[in-house]
Amino acid sequence: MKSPNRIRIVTNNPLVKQILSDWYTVEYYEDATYRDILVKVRDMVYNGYELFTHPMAGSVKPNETMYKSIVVGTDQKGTDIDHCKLMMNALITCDKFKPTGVQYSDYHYKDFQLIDYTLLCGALDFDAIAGLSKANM
Amino acid sequence: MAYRVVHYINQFFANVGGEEMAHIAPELREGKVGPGMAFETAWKGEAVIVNTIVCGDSYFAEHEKEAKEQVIAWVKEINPDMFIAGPAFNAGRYGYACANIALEVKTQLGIPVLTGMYEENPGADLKDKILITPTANSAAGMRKAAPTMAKLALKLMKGEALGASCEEGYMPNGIRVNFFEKERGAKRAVKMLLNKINGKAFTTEFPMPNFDRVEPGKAIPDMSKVLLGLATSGGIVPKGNPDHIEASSASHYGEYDIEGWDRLTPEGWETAHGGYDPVYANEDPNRVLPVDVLRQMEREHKIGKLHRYFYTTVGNGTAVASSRKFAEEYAQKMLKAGVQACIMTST
Amino acid sequence: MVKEIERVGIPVVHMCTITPISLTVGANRIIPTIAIPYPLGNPALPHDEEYALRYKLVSAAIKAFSVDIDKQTVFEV
Amino acid sequence: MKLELGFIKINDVQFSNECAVKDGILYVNPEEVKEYVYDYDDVKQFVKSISFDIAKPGESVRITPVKDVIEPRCKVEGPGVIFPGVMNHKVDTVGSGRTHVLKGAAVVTAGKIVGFQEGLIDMTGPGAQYTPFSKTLNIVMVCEPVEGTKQHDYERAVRFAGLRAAGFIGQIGKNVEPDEIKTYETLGIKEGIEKYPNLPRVGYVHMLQTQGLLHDTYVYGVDAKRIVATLINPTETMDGAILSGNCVSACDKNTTYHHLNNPVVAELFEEHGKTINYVCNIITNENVYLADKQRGSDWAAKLAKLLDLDAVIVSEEGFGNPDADLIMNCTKQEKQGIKTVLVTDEYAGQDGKSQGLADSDPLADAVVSGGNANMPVVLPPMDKIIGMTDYVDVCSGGHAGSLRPDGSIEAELQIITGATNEMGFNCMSAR
Repeated sequence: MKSPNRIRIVTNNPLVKQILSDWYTVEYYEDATYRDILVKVRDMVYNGYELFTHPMAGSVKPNETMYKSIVVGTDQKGTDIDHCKLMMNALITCDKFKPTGVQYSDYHYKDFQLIDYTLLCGALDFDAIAGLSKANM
Repeated sequence: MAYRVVHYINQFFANVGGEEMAHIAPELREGKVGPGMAFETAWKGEAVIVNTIVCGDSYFAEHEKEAKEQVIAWVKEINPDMFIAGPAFNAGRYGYACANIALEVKTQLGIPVLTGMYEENPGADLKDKILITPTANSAAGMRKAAPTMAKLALKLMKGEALGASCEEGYMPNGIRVNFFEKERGAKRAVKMLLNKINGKAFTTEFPMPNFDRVEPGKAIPDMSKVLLGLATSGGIVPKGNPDHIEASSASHYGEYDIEGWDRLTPEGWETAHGGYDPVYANEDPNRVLPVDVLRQMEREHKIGKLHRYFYTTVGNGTAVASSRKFAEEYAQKMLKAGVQACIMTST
Repeated sequence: MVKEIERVGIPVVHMCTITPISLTVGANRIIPTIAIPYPLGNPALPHDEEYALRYKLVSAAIKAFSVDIDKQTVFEV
Repeated sequence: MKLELGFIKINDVQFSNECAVKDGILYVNPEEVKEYVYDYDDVKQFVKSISFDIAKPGESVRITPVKDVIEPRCKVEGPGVIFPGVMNHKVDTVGSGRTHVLKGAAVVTAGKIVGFQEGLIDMTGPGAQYTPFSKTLNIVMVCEPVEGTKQHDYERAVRFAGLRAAGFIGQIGKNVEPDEIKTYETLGIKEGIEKYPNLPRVGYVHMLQTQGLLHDTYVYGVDAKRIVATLINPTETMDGAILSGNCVSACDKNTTYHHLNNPVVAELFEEHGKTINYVCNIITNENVYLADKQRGSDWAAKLAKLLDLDAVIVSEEGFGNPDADLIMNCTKQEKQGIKTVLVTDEYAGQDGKSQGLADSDPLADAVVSGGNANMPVVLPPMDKIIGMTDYVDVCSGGHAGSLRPDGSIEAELQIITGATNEMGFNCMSAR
């Protein structure tokens, strides 16, 4: 597990909030869309917060999943141009996918949450399965 | 019935003469002239050239507006299935004329168009807007260009979907089209690598985006006569945000009149931006859009005049493609209004 | 957005706080400004000093128009 | 390291009471396979039922949702087992001796793991031309989970079930005389320089998708998220050293079949000793953590330099953030004078007008494209469905109404297994 010091998770994924809040600082935005999270993090990165995870984790496309979790720093260290570019490109990529118009069911949401959660755990070296069993999922 | 084509060529290919005849105004002839023959041969009766328009290259360059109007009038009257210009090979002014007249016909009349020229011909700058077949750099390339162009033209006339640029013979136009190569990707990769190792020519299948840069605008030695435009991505809008510009992911931009405003007052203006703390901008909107000091500079003749309208967008989360489109639109407005320089502020 | 304006032949001076972004979006003449929420001001200053600061920044922008450049340039203020 | 591959050409597959290869026909007893597959706790515990079916090229059959495709192989001589580190925990180094391949046959695992599903194989019609698995004789295993099984347990169970089935079926070829034997050998550093003093030293930087559930790859059983870039003999990959644990975004995920038949490895071997000296593969991962990306590409560059490589081919897996790894792997190699060719695919939008990669650099001047994954396709109805089409709308590339009432499908190419493979398995490209 990566150290929780000086990092926070920006997310709209309730599963991440539920499980990882015990270990990490979780900034949870319930009503934010996938894109909203990208924009929030982009603005943080513009403002000099360090970016720790790639904004486009996973291959579930931005027009499918609604969940996004990104790890950023807690201190303003100065703007990193490469991270700015990453965030800009992530938004460009996000915008090129057309809405699918699919009405998702509860279990879809749950599974999209799960995938986003395991991608984040992969990044944080956090034992995803242990986290799930602890949360009795 | 055969498809009907109008063909545009210059004085040289019409056998009127060389540079000394480049001044001739457009003339309309019946049937095919010169290189049109090669197209008709390839079409085997499926399409015919009903008219040929001959225009001097100098005439087009010097009287572009008149030349376009005349050609459009004729083509509109004839109402063909297809408009072909050239090919122009490496002739710069001819290439420019072919590309621009083809684009005009396409946009004004909605008729399919095609031209051909050497890749380094300045006319090829329009390859993203009209289809251009790459040709050799001299007229000797006609033998090879004619069948490619004829086949492509026939496809366009029949309304068939186009394959990839390398299959159909048009310059890559920014639209990626799938197709099947003869060899699998890994083999192509190894071949490309061998060429790269051995210093031989190779062509990437995916050109990296050209890091689209615009040449810096020319310096303006004397700003005291200049009409200065003002734009911002900081979301400054009239109080109450009458056009409802969204705090993020804006779907439109604002154009606001500052005539008579000596400074932007907090009573009259505010920010619609949702990406930063709006308190400071709302307290004093000049912190984002410096109308107050620019008015003083007007009075001091440090600038000529501040343009009556400013343009505003919200940088926060607006799709890149939209913000580009917004800027393209208001850049045209500024240009029409005679704006000579522009300050853009961002938060 | 800067590029779209410059492309039609109107020179642009981009006044912005995060100059790396300005460079990335292709601005050619760049004036660094104060802070994201108040690029052309500083609420900590008395009003007349803040105005003077803004005047200085905008003067630098006006001057930047008169400088011939052949590549992206961040001007010192 | 030297490996002989003995290819046993399979022209037909039939279910039978016995397991055998006769006259190019592979006879499989599904009950025996099932018994073997179930004789493993991880499978037994989580898989309620397995049904077998056969799909042959040209048949009006659609298989979906596809998880993995595996070629049946078995070790005949030399250390180790096929798929080391997975089944019986044997981790002996593979890639030498002799391995038999049932060429033309494949095991396809299908079934639902999460609520959105990926991967479709059409055996005929317009969709067939995009997937290599319309040309293989497919033994399809459709798995059903035990009620209440967690997604990650079930993913592992299906992964193991497929590997066990392919391993078992591979054994059928153990004592069969191959139709063709090919030998693959790479040399040690000194040996290679002495033998091919004038040939450029070429390596293969093989990027592995390593991010999370349905996005993982295993090397000798190790979750490749947790490796630093390392070296692997190309022949090891032919014995199943690298396994797929991912299926999201079916068009550009490397199935285990792709890893076993890595086209870059095959094409580099074609030139080995003639125009190049194929030195070895460097495997590196595609992690989400930015520092991991930096470390992975730094190490891949360091290893390439250590091996004195002149050039490398870099292949990618997946969409979005791996583009960052791809570009880092390119620029870091190029900056130390190692020439690169990249293999990738594009997401250029349905109209083909968007920027296809999420990252770019002018140094990436030699790129092979597997095509635009966003291209819309219409797949006519098939007479038979193996698996279920209930998930088509929620697949990558699907949309509301993708599955039409008549059973036809309108979707993006993304939905088809292996369509835009980023190892260069296919002929498709884009311009």
